[in-house]
Amino acid sequence: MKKIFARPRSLKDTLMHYCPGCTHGIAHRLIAEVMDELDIRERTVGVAPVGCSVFAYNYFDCDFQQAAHGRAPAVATGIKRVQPDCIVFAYQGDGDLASIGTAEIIHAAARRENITVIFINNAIYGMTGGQMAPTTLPGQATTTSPGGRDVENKGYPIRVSELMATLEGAAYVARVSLHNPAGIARARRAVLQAFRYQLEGKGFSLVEMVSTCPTNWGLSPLAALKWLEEHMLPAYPLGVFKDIQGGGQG
Amino acid sequence: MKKIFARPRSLKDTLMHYCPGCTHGIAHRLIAEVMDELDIRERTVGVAPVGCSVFAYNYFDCDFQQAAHGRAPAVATGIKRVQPDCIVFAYQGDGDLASIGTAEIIHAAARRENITVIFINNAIYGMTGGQMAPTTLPGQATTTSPGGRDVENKGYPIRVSELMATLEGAAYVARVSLHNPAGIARARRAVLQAFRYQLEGKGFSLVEMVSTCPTNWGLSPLAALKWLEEHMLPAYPLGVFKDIQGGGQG
Amino acid sequence: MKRAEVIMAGFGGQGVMAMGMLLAYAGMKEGRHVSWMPSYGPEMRGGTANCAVVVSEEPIASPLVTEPTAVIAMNLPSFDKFERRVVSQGVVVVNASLVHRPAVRNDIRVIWVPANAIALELGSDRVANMVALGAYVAASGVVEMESVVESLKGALPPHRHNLIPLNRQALDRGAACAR
Amino acid sequence: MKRAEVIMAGFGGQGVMAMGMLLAYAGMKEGRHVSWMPSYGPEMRGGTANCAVVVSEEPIASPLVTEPTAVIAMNLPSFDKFERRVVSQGVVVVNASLVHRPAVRNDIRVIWVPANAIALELGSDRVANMVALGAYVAASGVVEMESVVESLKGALPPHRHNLIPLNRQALDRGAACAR
Amino acid sequence: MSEPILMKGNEAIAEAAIRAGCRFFAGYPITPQNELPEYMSRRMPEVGGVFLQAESEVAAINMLYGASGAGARCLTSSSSPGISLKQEGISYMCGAELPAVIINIVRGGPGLGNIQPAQSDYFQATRGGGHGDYRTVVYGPASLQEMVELVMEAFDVADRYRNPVMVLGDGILGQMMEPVVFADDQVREPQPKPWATTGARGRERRVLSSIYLEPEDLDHHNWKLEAKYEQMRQKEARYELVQMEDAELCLVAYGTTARICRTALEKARSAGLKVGMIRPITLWPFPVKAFGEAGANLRAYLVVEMSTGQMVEDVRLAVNGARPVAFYGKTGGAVMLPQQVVDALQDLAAREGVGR
Amino acid sequence: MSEPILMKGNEAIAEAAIRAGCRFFAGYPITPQNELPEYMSRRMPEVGGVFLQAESEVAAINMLYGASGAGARCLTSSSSPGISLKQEGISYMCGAELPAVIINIVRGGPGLGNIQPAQSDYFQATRGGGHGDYRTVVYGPASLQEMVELVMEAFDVADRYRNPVMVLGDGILGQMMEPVVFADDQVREPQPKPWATTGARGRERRVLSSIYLEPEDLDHHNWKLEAKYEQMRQKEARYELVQMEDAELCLVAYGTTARICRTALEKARSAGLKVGMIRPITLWPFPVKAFGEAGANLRAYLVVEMSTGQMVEDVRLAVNGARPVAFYGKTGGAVMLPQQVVDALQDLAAREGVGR
Amino acid sequence: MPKVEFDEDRCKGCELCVAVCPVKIIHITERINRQGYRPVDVTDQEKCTACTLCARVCPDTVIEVYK
Amino acid sequence: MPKVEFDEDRCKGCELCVAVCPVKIIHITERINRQGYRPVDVTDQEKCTACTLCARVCPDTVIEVYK
Ligand SMILES: Cc1ncc(C[n+]2csc(CCOP(=O)(O)OP(=O)(O)O)c2C)c(N)n1
Ligand SMILES: Cc1ncc(C[n+]2csc(CCOP(=O)(O)OP(=O)(O)O)c2C)c(N)n1
Ligand code: SF4
Ligand code: SF4
Ligand code: SF4
Ligand code: SF4
Ligand code: SF4
Ligand code: SF4
Ligand SMILES: [Mg+2]
Ligand SMILES: [Mg+2]
Repeated sequence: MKKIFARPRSLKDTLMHYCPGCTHGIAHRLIAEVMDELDIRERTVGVAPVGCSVFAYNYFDCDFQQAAHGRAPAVATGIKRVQPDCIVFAYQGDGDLASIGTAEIIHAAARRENITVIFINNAIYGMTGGQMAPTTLPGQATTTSPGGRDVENKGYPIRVSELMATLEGAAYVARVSLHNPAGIARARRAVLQAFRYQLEGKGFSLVEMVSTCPTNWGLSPLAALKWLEEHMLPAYPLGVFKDIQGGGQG
Repeated sequence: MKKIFARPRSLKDTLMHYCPGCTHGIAHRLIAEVMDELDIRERTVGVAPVGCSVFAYNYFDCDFQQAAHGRAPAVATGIKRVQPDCIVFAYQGDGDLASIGTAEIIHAAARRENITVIFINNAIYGMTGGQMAPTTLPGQATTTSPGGRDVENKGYPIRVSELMATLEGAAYVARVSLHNPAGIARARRAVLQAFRYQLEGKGFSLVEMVSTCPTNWGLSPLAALKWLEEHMLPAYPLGVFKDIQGGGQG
Repeated sequence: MKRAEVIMAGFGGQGVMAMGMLLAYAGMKEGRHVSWMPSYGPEMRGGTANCAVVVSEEPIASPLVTEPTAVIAMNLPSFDKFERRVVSQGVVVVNASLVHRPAVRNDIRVIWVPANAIALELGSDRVANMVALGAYVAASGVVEMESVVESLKGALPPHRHNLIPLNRQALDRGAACAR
Repeated sequence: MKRAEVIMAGFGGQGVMAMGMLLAYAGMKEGRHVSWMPSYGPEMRGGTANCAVVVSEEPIASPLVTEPTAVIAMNLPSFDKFERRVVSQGVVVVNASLVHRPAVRNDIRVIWVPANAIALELGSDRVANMVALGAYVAASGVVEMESVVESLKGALPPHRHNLIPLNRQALDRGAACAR
Repeated sequence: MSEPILMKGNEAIAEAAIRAGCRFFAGYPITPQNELPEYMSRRMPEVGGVFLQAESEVAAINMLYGASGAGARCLTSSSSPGISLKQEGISYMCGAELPAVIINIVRGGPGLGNIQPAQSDYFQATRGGGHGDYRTVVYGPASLQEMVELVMEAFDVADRYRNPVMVLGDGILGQMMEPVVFADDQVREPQPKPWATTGARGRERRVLSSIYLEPEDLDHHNWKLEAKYEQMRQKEARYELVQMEDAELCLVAYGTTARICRTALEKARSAGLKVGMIRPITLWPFPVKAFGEAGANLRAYLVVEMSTGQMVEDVRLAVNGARPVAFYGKTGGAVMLPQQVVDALQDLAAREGVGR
Repeated sequence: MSEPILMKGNEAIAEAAIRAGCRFFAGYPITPQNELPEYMSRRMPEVGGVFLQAESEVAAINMLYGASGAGARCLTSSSSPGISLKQEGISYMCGAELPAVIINIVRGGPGLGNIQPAQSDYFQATRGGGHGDYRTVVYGPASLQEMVELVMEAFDVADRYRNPVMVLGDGILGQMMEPVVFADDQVREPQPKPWATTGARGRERRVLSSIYLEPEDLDHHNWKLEAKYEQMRQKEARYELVQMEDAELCLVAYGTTARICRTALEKARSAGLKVGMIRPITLWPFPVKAFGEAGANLRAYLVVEMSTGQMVEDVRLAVNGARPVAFYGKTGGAVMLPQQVVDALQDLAAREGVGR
Repeated sequence: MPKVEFDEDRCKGCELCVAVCPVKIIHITERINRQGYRPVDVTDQEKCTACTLCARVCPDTVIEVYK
Repeated sequence: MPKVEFDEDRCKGCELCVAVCPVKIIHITERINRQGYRPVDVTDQEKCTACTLCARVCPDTVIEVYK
């Protein structure tokens, strides 16, 4: 009898603090699987954001730094420039990356920083209890858009992958989704590609993962996946938005 | 004998502190002309950045606030929300808008803030003596890229208009140039359009003006205009990048 | 009754915060000084939540409760954590539906209330907290049961006032356990 | 010569900063304490620029010069601004090519040097600053002219050393004016 | 008089602000103050005001700059790391003389720290964490009722001096519920602001700025500001004295800590120690005067803070060597127990030979 | 010994850093410190180091967080408004115990102020403008040579304590030229850093963080940090005494102001006043000891600052009421003249009856 | 023979695996685990096809699959 | 008759107007103005076509044009 699916070596045994059904856990596992596959655990340095994944450093079995809110790309830049042989990745939520950290992510990409960013788009601020995020959908109710996001007053969602793809320094930008096994498989391939590009020195890579926050969406984990599929995917089309080795929106 | 070209009413008499041949002065005059044309001087509030145009408030004959470096869009937001009947514009350089103020400009646009931003892209930090800007061209020498901007280490220029055009909240985004009378005439039309949109409540508008900094480019004013034409225009194509009333890249 | 300092604890979702607020409302209605203080933060995520309520004749210096006069433990971790903190001769209301170990201390009054079971009997798992609260109010006499029921009107939004009878039943069933 | 505190001023582009640095270099070469302090900021843009140089036998407390022992005024605004600041019996070198008003004070030594005219004669407008410096060095004796020439080697990049003879000529022509 | 309402501290602040005429709020989520912006997001539209969730704390404070400059009474709130990010903006507002109220629901630091109650941003608040010579009035309320009253007053004080005012709470004050009363006569109307940039219709244009290029001008501006700060020192310092008449030992504490000390004071008195308390209500200006009023019996001070010791410097400055000043503190959300304060008092009594 | 070189202060700092083994610089342009990053942009590539022009001061300090955590000796520099923006980051670095050297070439504030020399960021530097209980050693050099030496030392001190160190200059120190000597034996090599995140090759993984969710843990962490700060207080305080033996009046000044006071001291002595000076070299820890050594003749202190009075508080704390402490200041780049200091001394002498 | 193993104490009862199992053999239990959740379990182990879908959607790496 | 007027003290001698004038009548002078620059002037006023190009490129609003 052979074990055909096991916990990845790069993930620690620790119980994760995420809510039941939260896709952060899936994203973690995918990264760890890719670290295993590329055999880079011993040279990887992760950067944890401020957000529900602030404790990501407890779950990966590699070196880690915990960054200030939104500044993970700057911290990752510092690490990578000093340790160019390390594989450096930042893990960020949508509040962290697309709101307070807008300047840092754009400039890390523009600078062609040879790092990988995993971006968890769950359309909400999970950690702080469900406030509106830059990625919150029009009409979506949150604790700071109680009547639903009203675009006249609160503006439109930011499409991070589309935005990042306009930057010459970005080598690889893809949007994937974690709502079903097929999506998860594609997500894994994107993470693999992103880390490969870093290994090959190709420059900045970003994988946006359309994710759920059952707790703050006020939905069961399964209902959340359904909501993701029905509401998020139309607004956040999946695909590769930038690939310096050819390919593009797809 | 009729005066067919006069100093606009909305500009004050004060001598401007800009270097000889600096296009900041032209940009100022265009804005003032549009203020005259739309008869909005008495309801306009300008926001000055930190950069060579920090003293813009000395030159326009309307209310003004001087903002912290990069934060003019946030300041303008505060003004506009409190005084929705005022016409609010921010005037920003490329260091101010595209570097330290990246988050503020993107979110003002995403929020569909009904303000107008005039963006002076002179590919350098003028005020502080010629350091590299996010818009500095590959190979361009500055005091912090003495060997010329090396894209491997210092990254690629950010194309602000292209970036902003990805945002749904932006109503009008255009790039114009100040290097000759025809360009200046087109620039004036773009400024007029931008302010018109604000008057009509259409949302965020931005006019990027490709400009010169003879002093820090180390060129005579005339040579600077030529350099703009030969080097900046290929990298920063002119045109309307977003127009919610139809039209687009053009 | 001079001063009650109560800790209410359970899993997130068991309604311990609401239970505490209701007690504070009731105390306020009776003209007493009251305070309510939640535990807050990431531990709410899945883990246990608790709040501290003080009801007193005198102004309340600190809203923090370190030596509770009573504890309502809605689950085992809460019972484990707070049993030892309660003052001697204090009251501990334990949710017997989820806690199956006996008390360790014998200088306290333990009231076993099968809160979830009773709530299910009444038709809604969600009023388990009211059952426990009823038991505590009856055992301590810190406020009148009527004040609690009155407070429900203020605490529930008008379109939920139809739930008041159910909540009242739950309170009463709990009270019965305390006798 | 115990202590020289000199202000050099002119339009941006007239080379007043370089002139000051050269004097400081020369002083350092002679083993004296020296400091050089520029005015800086937006007023450099088009407006006047100035720097302050102190050459002293003793450690220099403050590099700021409020009561200059000498002033080199390369244009009218500088002369206007600094003539009144110089100490009694102090030296003022004035660029006669650009300043056409007489001095107001009569307790100072004014040396009129047609610096631009001389520089043009020598073939380059750019050495007007050296002409003025030559006059000051000769008039004050604060450092040896040879030290200034020596310093040119350090101050100019090697591929500009061919300009040293021209600069020396300029210094000498200036010195001649001071006699 | 109005009915008491049971409210969370964060919500009470928001409601107080609205009743004080605040019509512009910009903030960014951070625990433990999230209920404040959340409340604003519901209430502001009801009163025709503006609620903005800014992209960051930096943006929020600069939105306030604009909004205040445009004449609105405005509020921002955050907690420690977010307040650090506002420092440049606060310095700008002081420089440009723009009123605003800034709430800091202090949490454990430094860095990310945790979200538990703390008082370790005292230096930042009272000394100005930003650059340049500037000051803001800083209130340190100890109950929700006091918080409501001080927040309302803060808007008046801010407008009066054209200067930001800060209110320091902590996780306990922000999260707890307590009955509060909003007296109807507390409602304030903003006064006209003849300096606001509202469009130069039929008047001279107005400019708001903090730049003074000439040293003499900036020096003059700074001494003008300093004169304003001196006015605040004279007029705005507030404090409460508790059982100081016969006190031999004096507790000094503010905010939540003062509540704990009040319990400790009772306990210590029961144990025979003659303890009193000075409770600063304004942390800046520090109520120096309170220390001048110390009775002849007084032997020593014990400063109690949820920090490693910050206000203790102000106490030492106020006492100026006249009596010993001791310190007891806990940090990072580890709130001290009344008994621990009593123990510290007893240690101090022993050291100073009090009660012997 | 090496030859003296005539250098601009900003460039001298950069060169000193490189000689101290600094191999990572991130910064953002701001006057009056631009020559520092500009020099670094040329020099770093020569020594195989990293020069980064960050997108903002916020990004720069967070790049340092990463780079320091990855084991490099690193430097950032800015001037007042930019330093305000770094406050959150500095607090994080203290929390995560990451060494770095931070240069503040102070300019006139508050707000945009101007670009002239000032000392009005003293509170921010010494009290921590960021949130939480933290401290950084702060040097206040008075000459380029001293600046060079202190910058080099700063890297050692930062590594020794795993804590950021700040150096306060001002527009004058940054812009002026003075001969400096780089002694060859001053070259430092960074020590191994067994906590740096360099990839967990054949060892346990390492984590750098400032979050301590449990109050007890954060309390413990804070007291551990406080113990480190106490070590610094014990070991790192530095000062210079000038003619204090017979002094009746004592000037207290640092940096550029101390140079002006030195001239003033000579003038005052010529005028018959027995004046000495305490020149703090570390602003934090403040050299309290220097004040304990005051001779019996000493009557009063005059603190001179380019601010409306900040260090004066530390002097008052150090003197603790033993003698009067007076203040004289100019702000916003309006540098005081030696004669103005002499006048202030004479006023003080008259008030205190000195020399009568 | 295919087999799925659940590390029960890691499970949070989110039911993502329940929904995704093509042969519908995973169900939520009445037990309460260390974390306070009701973990899942399999009924008919033998029906398992070792498709690993359950393991791939599980956010908490509860499941290992053998074949 | 077309006419251009220069507010000489505003001029910074940048020569943008010189380059753009289709009839090449603008030239730099030897004078030094209040600001320290050498301002421009017109030689043959009568050749001016009042095309306003000079005024439109002038960054310092030195020029007014009459017709
Ligand atoms: C400077 C600063 N501002 C705000 C916060 C509070 N904060 C913590 S996490 C967070 C946002 C979390 O949202 P997101 O990045 O989307 O991550 P998620 O929790 O949804 O995964 C915020 C605002 C902080 N810690 N620091
Ligand atoms: C917080 C802060 N950082 C840096 C500066 C210094 N600074 C002043 S202007 C400027 C950039 C100017 O460049 P740009 O925005 O391109 O305007 P330009 O002068 O080229 O028109 C900088 C970095 C500052 N004043 N404040
Ligand atoms: S709050 Fe949302 S994002 Fe955070 S752990 Fe829970 S479900 Fe996941
Ligand atoms: S420095 Fe450049 S941008 Fe600034 S005024 Fe001069 S030419 Fe214009
Ligand atoms: S491996 Fe496939 S068949 Fe087996 S339990 Fe999991 S989902 Fe069901
Ligand atoms: S997906 Fe994992 S955590 Fe969720 S119920 Fe299944 S085994 Fe448990
Ligand atoms: S108006 Fe036209 S023709 Fe006349 S001077 Fe100007 S550019 Fe020349
Ligand atoms: S363009 Fe204007 S400033 Fe330039 S030379 Fe002509 S008139 Fe003078
Ligand atoms: Mg999120
Ligand atoms: Mg620029």
